[in-house]
Amino acid sequence: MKIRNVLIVILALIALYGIIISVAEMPPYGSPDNPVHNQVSERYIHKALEETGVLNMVTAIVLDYRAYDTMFETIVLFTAAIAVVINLKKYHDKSSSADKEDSLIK
Amino acid sequence: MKDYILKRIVAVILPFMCMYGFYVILHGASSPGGSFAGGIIVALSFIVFSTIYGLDEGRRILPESVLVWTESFGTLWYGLLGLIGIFKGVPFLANLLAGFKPGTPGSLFSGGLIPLLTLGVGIRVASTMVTLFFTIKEE
Amino acid sequence: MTAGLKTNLPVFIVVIPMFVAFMLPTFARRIKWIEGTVAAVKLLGLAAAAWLAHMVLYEKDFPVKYIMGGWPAPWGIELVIGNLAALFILTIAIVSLPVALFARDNLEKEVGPKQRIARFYVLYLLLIGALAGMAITNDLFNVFVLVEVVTLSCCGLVSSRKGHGAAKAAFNYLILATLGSALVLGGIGFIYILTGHLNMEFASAELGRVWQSSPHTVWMALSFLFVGFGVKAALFPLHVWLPDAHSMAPSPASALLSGLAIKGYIISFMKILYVIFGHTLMQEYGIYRILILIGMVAIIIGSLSALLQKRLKRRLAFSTVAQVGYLFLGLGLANKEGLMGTLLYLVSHAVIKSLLFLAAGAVISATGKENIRDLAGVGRKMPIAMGTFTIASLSLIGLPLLSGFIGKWHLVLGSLGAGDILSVTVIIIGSILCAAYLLPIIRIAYFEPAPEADWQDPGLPQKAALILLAAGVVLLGVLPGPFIELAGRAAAELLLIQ
Amino acid sequence: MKELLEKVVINYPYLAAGILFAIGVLTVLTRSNVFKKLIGINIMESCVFLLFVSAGNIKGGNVPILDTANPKPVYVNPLPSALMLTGIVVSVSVTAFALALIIRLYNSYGTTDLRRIGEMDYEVKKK
Repeated sequence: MKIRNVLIVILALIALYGIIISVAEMPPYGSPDNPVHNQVSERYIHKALEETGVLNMVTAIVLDYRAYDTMFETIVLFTAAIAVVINLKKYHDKSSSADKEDSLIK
Repeated sequence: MKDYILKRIVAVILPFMCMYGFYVILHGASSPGGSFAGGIIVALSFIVFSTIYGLDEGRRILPESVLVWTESFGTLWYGLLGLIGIFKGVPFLANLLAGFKPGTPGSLFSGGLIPLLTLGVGIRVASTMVTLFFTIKEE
Repeated sequence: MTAGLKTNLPVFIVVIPMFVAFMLPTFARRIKWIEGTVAAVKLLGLAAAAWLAHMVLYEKDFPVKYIMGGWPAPWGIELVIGNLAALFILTIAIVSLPVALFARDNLEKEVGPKQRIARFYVLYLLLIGALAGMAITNDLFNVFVLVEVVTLSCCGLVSSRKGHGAAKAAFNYLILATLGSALVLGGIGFIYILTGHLNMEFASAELGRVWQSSPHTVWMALSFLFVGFGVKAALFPLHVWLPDAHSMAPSPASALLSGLAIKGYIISFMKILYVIFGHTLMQEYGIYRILILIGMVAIIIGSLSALLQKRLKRRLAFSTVAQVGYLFLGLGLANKEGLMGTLLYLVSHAVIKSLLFLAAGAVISATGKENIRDLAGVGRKMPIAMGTFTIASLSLIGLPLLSGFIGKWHLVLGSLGAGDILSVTVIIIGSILCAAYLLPIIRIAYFEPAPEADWQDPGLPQKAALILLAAGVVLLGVLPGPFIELAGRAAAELLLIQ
Repeated sequence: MKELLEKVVINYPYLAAGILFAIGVLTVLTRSNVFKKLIGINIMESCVFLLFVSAGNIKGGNVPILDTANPKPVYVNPLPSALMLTGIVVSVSVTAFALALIIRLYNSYGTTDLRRIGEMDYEVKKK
């Protein structure tokens, strides 16, 4: 167990070294010339009102430009709800809850 | 819980909390917030209610069948609104392209499809959160 | 109307199973209706997938781009329906229909009362829809969201089994898979920060320009995505969750997880590697060698650990680890034959492994025995279950005229083309080891005296499911024409060969 | 070296995200308590959100809500914020599901320590 932990820590240190090196190479934080601020975000900022009719650009992206993603977001939530119900819900007969039958604690 | 003061305070606050949640949901188009945040606030009002008044009371206010229906149809609503685009001959989930009116910017029903989508997602998030809370609390 | 159906077919393939899934908990009161609906949806899906594949194969204007919501590429989400997508959607449809048939009688034993069975079907439909979505999407963030839908529904399917083992397996699976998705999202974040695009083609074009100024960040993004998808696809050192999860899940769910879910991740990873990073970058970073090396180690170690397992489903689960090694090996060969081999092996392994898991599930639920040693004489008492199991085993080993052979043959051709004799040897050793861990099961089942127990073949739907899948295995081996065509074109597309 | 450090200091949000991410991974991999694992997962996901959101920032930028009366000169990039809304929902769903599984584990094993659970399973298998 100890050796495994030491290995994991060494791996994490290597990963940290990689992270530092790559952080140094990233575009500078907060600069308006970053590749992130390209024609994509320009259109979201300047045309959102004209093309979708809402003032909040984040809403325009979430519910219009990338509405397909939001559909899957609600589906993720739905999946989680179904999975929780399948695990915990007790139905009318007592024995049917997921693992009352062979619980290891009596 | 027997706490009288808590129950009274909650009884006064809760309607406003719920209303505030719907306010946030509906004003997602023009102010910060939106469907998810507002849905969580609406859900929180019910969660607070059933924490103070007990789970059975909460179940009485929001029966399981209502939760299951809103949960399923909140998501289905989104998809059906998307299908409008297909019926109009434009791609899935098209908004202004499908002939919806943009409305006045900043007003409640601006942005064509967006308020409808927000309402669906908000109700759906609220019901899911309440379902999660009830199911986990029951255990 | 037909034209509308035709242009929107890719959306329908993703969305219709999900719509039905939303309606199941409210509308369906009786389990028979649910089963009927699910089977109908799957039949419809098979028809749609066949139509799509036919269109892709014989019509000129494919691959086609579907612009979601009317927002063109860098702003909105774009779906690409090409050869790769058609191939994978066809595979999903072929595998999922028999699984739905098989689940009919099986679930009551393994999952419990009817409300839970209804939820099981909901998760099943969500999984199918999300996998189809993963095959056709061309947007990085959409890949992440779909990966999450697949992960959560897979964990839900694993945890739906009764008993305490399932919860533990599902928890371990969930934690590791979420670690994987956080890594995937991190990798996507690095790519987004460097390029400012989420669309795969735009990101690729931009990445080709900027990578020289920040090589380490690109390397970081690549390794995040590699480890993330590696965890999810159970690549060798990261496969620790797989044996528990796949052997603890209900049998239909094991078939889906082993047959389809892992393949979905591999398809996504393949698209990210070849479409975004592209040949030059991958060669520059030496990814090919890493892929080949890990693939070979996975084949050997996975097969050896499968050899050591005493329980039937665990042995099959470890076999999946070995087969994932073949798929990654083919990804690393970087020539047309190798990629074709990966794609064909992916299809045939999906069919074979789901057949193996379903047959094993039928045997286990009839006999109540999980150890391989206790299966003496099953072959004579349950001819159909064990017969189909035999066909699948022979195909997985790679006998000619069965589907596994074609994939392995192309993999061997690809390794020869890449001048890599070592991987040819490993592929052959893998086949021998595969025979070593599968043939003893068949020997015990057929040639050892049967005890005086009353074991019956499963009911008609389950038999039909097994026979359908076995027919699929044989057909893929005898008449692989359209599949080879699709895989060949997809490989050429990924490698940008005109 | 000095140059590297200067660049790293300019990019401090990314560095914070990276370090916290490593801490999250360590928590997940080394702790055997299920809650600690879950917390580690949440830390990791939050770090990725931090990475994205700080990528969209512009110094002196405004909230991306259009003000028609007096338009602001610079708005921050709205895309990462929109993406992370989806990411947060995903993280919430994963947490909820994991909590449900923890309840189930606790009901059948009586403990929340994965090592102890493994030992119990081993004992059952031996019997």
